[in-house]
Amino acid sequence: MTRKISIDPITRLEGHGKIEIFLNDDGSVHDTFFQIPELRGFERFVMGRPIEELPRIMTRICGVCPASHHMASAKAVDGCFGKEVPPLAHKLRDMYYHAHYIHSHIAHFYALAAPDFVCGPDADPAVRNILGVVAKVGLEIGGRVIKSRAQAQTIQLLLGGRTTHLVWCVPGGVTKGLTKEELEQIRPMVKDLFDFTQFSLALFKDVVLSNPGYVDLILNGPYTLDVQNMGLVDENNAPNFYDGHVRVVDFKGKEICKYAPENYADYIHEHVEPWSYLKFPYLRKRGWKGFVEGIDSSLYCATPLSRLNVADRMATPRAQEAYEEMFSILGEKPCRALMAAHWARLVEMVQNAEMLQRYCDDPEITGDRFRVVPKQITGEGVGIVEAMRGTLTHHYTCDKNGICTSANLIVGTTNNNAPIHMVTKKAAQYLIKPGQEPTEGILNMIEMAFRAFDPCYSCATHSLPGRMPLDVVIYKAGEFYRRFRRDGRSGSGPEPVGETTG
Amino acid sequence: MGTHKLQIALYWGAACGGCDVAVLDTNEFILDVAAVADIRLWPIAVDGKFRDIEQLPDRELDIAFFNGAVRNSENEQIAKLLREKSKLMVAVGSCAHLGGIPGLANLTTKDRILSTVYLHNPSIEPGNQTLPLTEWKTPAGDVHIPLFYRRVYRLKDVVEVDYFLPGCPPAPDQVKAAILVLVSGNLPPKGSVVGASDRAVCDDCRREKKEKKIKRFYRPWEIIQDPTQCLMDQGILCAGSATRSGCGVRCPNTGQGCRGCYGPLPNVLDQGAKFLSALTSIIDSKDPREIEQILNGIPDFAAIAYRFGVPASLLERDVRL
Amino acid sequence: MEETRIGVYICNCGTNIAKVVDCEAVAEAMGKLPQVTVARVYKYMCSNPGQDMICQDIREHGLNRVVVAACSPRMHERTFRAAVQSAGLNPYLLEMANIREHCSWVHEEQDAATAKAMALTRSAVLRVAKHEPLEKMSADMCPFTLVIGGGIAGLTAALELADAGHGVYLVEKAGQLGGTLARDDLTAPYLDSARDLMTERLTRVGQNEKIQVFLGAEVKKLSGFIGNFNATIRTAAGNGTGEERSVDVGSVIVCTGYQEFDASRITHYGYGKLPNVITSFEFERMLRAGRIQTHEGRIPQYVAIVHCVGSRNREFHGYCSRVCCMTALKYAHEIKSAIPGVYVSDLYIDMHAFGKGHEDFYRHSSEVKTLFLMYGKNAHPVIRKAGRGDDGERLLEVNEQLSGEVIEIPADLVILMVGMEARQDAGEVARLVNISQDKDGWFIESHPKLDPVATTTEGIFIAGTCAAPKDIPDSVAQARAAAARILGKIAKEKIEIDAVFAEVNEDLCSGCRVCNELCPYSAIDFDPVRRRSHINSALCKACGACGAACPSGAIKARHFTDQQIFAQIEGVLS
Amino acid sequence: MSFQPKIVGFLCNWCSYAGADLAGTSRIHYPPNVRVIRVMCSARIDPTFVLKALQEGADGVLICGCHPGDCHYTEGNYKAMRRFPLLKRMLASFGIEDARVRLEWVSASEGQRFADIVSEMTEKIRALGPSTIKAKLNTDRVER
Repeated sequence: MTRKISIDPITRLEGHGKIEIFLNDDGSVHDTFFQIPELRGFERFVMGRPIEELPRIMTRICGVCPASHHMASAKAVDGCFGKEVPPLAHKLRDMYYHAHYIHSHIAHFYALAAPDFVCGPDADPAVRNILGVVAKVGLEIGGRVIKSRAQAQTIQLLLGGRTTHLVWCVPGGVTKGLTKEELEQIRPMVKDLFDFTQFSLALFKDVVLSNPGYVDLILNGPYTLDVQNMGLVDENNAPNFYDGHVRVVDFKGKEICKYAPENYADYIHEHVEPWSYLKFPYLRKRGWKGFVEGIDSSLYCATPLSRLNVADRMATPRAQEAYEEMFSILGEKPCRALMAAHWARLVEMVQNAEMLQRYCDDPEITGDRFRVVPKQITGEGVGIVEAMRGTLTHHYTCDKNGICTSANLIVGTTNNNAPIHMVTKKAAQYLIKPGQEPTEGILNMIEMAFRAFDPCYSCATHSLPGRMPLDVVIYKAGEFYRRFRRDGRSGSGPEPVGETTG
Repeated sequence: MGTHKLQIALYWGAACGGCDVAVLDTNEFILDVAAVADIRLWPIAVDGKFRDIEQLPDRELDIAFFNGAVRNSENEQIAKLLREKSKLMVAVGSCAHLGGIPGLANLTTKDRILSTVYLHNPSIEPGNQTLPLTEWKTPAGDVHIPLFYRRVYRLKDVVEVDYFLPGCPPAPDQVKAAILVLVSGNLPPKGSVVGASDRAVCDDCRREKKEKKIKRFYRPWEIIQDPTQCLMDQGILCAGSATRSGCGVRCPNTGQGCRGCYGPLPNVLDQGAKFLSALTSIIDSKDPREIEQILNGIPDFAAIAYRFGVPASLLERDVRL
Repeated sequence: MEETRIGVYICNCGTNIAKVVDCEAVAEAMGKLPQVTVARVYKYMCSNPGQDMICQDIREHGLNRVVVAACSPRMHERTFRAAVQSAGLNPYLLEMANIREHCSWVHEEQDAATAKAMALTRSAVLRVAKHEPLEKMSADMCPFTLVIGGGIAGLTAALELADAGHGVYLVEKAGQLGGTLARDDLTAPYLDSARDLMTERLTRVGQNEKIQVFLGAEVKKLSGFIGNFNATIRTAAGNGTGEERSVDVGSVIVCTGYQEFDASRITHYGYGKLPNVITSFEFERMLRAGRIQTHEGRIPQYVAIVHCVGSRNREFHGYCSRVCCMTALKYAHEIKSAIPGVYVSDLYIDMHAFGKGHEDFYRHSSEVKTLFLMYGKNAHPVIRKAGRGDDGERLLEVNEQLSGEVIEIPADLVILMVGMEARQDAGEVARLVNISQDKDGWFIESHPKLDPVATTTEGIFIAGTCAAPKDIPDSVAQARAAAARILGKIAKEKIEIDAVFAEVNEDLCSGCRVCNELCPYSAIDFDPVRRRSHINSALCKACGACGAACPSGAIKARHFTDQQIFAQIEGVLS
Repeated sequence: MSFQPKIVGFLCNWCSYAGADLAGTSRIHYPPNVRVIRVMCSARIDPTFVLKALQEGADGVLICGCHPGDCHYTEGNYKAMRRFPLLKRMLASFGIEDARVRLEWVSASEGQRFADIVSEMTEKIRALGPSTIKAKLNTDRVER
């Protein structure tokens, strides 16, 4: 009779997540399941809707990265209208998207990831959160974090009229342009934000890299996975978040494929397991081989780290410096240490800030050619952008009246579904030793495994100011034996609830 | 633990997280809230918390903020549990208030959703016949996932709700306003909508409105709108006149018609029916054939009239479903 | 908030309702409904004892709502409103359920009819519970009247009002007054001269300074409401341009008259082709000219008069034109007195002689040897050219109904008795003054029997042949009736405005302006500064269009509120 | 006994209600399935009323107004004419059969026509069977 440990809940962006750990009698891990218990069915209920409405509907897949879905959807819809979009519209959308990246990366790094490093993975849970971070680094910096995130949101507001769930993109461009006045408001914020990205890199070095324990945890902990990498790149194979080709590179650095959005279905397929609502994408040409690592594995990650892994260079100079420094310290490229994703985020943020700078200096940016009335409905389109937490694909078809006849989605998190399932098991096997009882700290380190992937899982686990509730129940020979609880309340550590008779 | 502090819980059902981001977007205000309240649960506390929450005495929590629709058995169980343990239950955001975007699923069926997502799409594993199951036996043991319901429900369809904070997502300023009202102690009548106006979006929209007569409806991509004139006057569908204000006129100010996320006005039973009545009344034609033709400019009206509230409409769902 | 106490009263209407609907069962079921204090059945609710019963209950049981399940509210709503009012209840706290016209008279099956009667009554009970007391308002009554049409009816109405000392604007399209009567010679049955009737009217109108006559004029626009209309009168000057004049009036009398049926629409009498086949109006002209002759100028020896040309006939007009029979007899008389020895034959379907003195006139005509021949509705006389040796120029072949024989009669002159029809421009007039027309184009009265000169639009009256074919005495009677109605209102000086109208709750109005264009009476105006819409209750006619359209639920249609109608829906379905 | 449809009739006061009264005074018999609610004008009929009736369990809804061009309020019936087609399209999206909701013009003089419309509509809906809306909404409350 096996014992069962539930880490329940964790959540993903679209909903909730859950980890089941089954132990053998000797206390070693028998098996684990990472489950997504939620489905909403956007792919179906957008059918029959006017295709131009989809960018305004699909944003509701995710309220943390609505812009990713809005942009991917808008580009798929552009496809349905023969891609008639003026260049200025693409510039404005890309500009917006960089601001969105910065807002999201700040939230993730400071509120969600930093506590593990700034405070320490097994620090008192009561202080292991953003408040703890602020306490450590000082109120002034804390204030600066909040201000910077607010600035990134304000830039989006000025450009697209909304932050969460924007309605800005239409077939033929965007509904409003950028006025000179708005640009002048944005300019100083962009400068602040660039400085902030430099500050964040410095902070990461001080706090993390100066601590051998962390470096060891990142490089040699249970957090490595031998699977392939996916990311969107421009013609120079530099990361591009809004547009480009999807490049897949194996963990030894060899390019497996590089495809245009239109051809995604020739390269990616999705496997279904009966125990989760979330599908498991894999490289089509290699076929579904199960949850296995290795150079031949058909599984891949799509994380900030993956994006830098598949890139040959960054698109901007200061980002390039940060990129080179990161890989030289990590010692390998591609890097397989999932934790490095946190660092990669900060490197990406530099490129985001530099790109914003470029657009501010672009004389055309305040022009009025941001919108045309499309002349034709061509009926099919695929839109791919890099969501903060993975390559995001929207694929639509519509009839001659522009009514949606089909929609297919592969969202960022889905790409990482299999790797998360695997790394969780790996971490559990590494951390839960026969005969040892798992501590709260151990459970947190298991969470850290998937926290590396996605701000959404992370926000589940380092919420503000409370924390993710956790419940670990251990059964011995089918009988209740011992239990660790941690609820959302600040200040409560693990507390044994004592023996009961099964 | 501050015993005088308000005990607050937040939870999300079938939602996108945007409501939580709206809370984050109140920036420093969050710290003020943390100062006066213990946040006992974060939105994503799910059945792992069951035993903990069950062990709380009833009405131990002062306010439960629930965002998201009720799409599956887990959403409903937690809603019921939080209701039991909380003095006040607040439906936050369009999904909890009206069913929201997920509610559009009430115009199709569970079977169609499952078949589109898992069986018939361009990227599904060839020949796949597997569908997710609520219970699955593995060599290691049984694993479970919640039951995906036939249709979507509003929060108030499964538990008693004290207050509604509308919006997709609620405007951060309105989140502030509502929280201040609720913690202030002098509460509005039970069942009230908080953090919204009693007048329609038009009241706050600064576009010039003329006497309305419409000869043609345009789809958003068919016309470059004049940012100074009422969108309806230009033949662009805008639900602003049938929708509570409070959002800050976000969409019309961006050049897009309102889609009604703040829900119906106080005296209105069915938002979509009222919107329909208003916009058809101003059609400028007495010829049935011409009227039909003008209406062709509004395909799929049901999903526009009830973009955020199919489950809140009088009919609630496709009757064939 | 006082407790709601409803009295429900089910009328047997003799056996009209009771024979199909089990009224006792309905009363019993209603008695069980919450808020219902008493539920009674009575033989005739509209009778005095019936009304007294209600009033007594109101006092004794302190009822504050009343439901009467009986006939159509269009019949007796006023009656019962007055009744409850007399007992001190606001008249709008009454609701009727129509279990006669909509139930007992149209259903046979007892159980089904009773079930339906219960549903209708229940819905009235649920509705009345949501009723609110409403107060009537009042406005000034402008003593001036606009009379449209200067025929016998218009002239008479104008004189009636002017003689009472009130100003009249008399608008005539034609260049002179008199209308169609001015074209007639003598009048039936007393054979006095139409000229004399006319001159009397015309001179008196001419002399009365209270009457302002507009000739060759038209009413272009009419706005406002009873007691407070404003009319724009356009007079065509010689060169056709013409000037407009705006006048304030309290009431309008429409006396636009009729037009004659166009005989050429009927081919088989050869009108328009055969020179000696003429219409009654053409013959009338001969009479006034004083010489009856054929096209060739000969004195006819054989004259045939054919009735019901275009009347009482599915193809053209189904109705009887009412005056033709007597006019035909009048012609027989005038022809006989003008041409000694002339043969007059009168071809009729039925001889309608129902008016005062008409039957005597008919008998007298037969005594002076007019040949009456009855033809069948669907077998009209056939006109043929006479052969050599026949008398007269034409032969009319008639399948004579009384003798059952086919009879041929000679004729040098054939007179077609053409009937009256609604004027071509009747539609325009109807829209102008906002009244309705029936299927034949005649203006519809507010009630055919009880309110024949009023229309469904308060302050607008109709008189004479614009409402239906009628003879001079009836037209004159209607004109005086309309004038009397108006004099009554003028005497009161104030007019009551119905308490049922729409109103805007400005706390909910967002100024979207959806309602602005919807009001046919321009009762809704928009305040651009406060950005709110407002309804002028005096102009509002309570159609409720704005209430249904208001997307904010800010407009309330009083006495037809959403809540009241939802209650009814629930009632009929529960 | 065979299925007796419940049909809610919304009739304008001046033409259609008078027409129904005329059917009564002329003793023209028709099925007892329509329960009439009187409004002053077909323009008062808010689509909400129709949805409400269906939600409350009506098997059909009949809307009657004056013939076009003959409205007591000159143009009220055109408002009904404009609302109706979009309402029908919307009802179709909710799976409601075409025959359940009807708009007809009945004048004060058309008692026979009113009776014929009621008879015909009653037959059509009887053939369709009962509306399942109310039942299903009730089921939704207990079965997910």
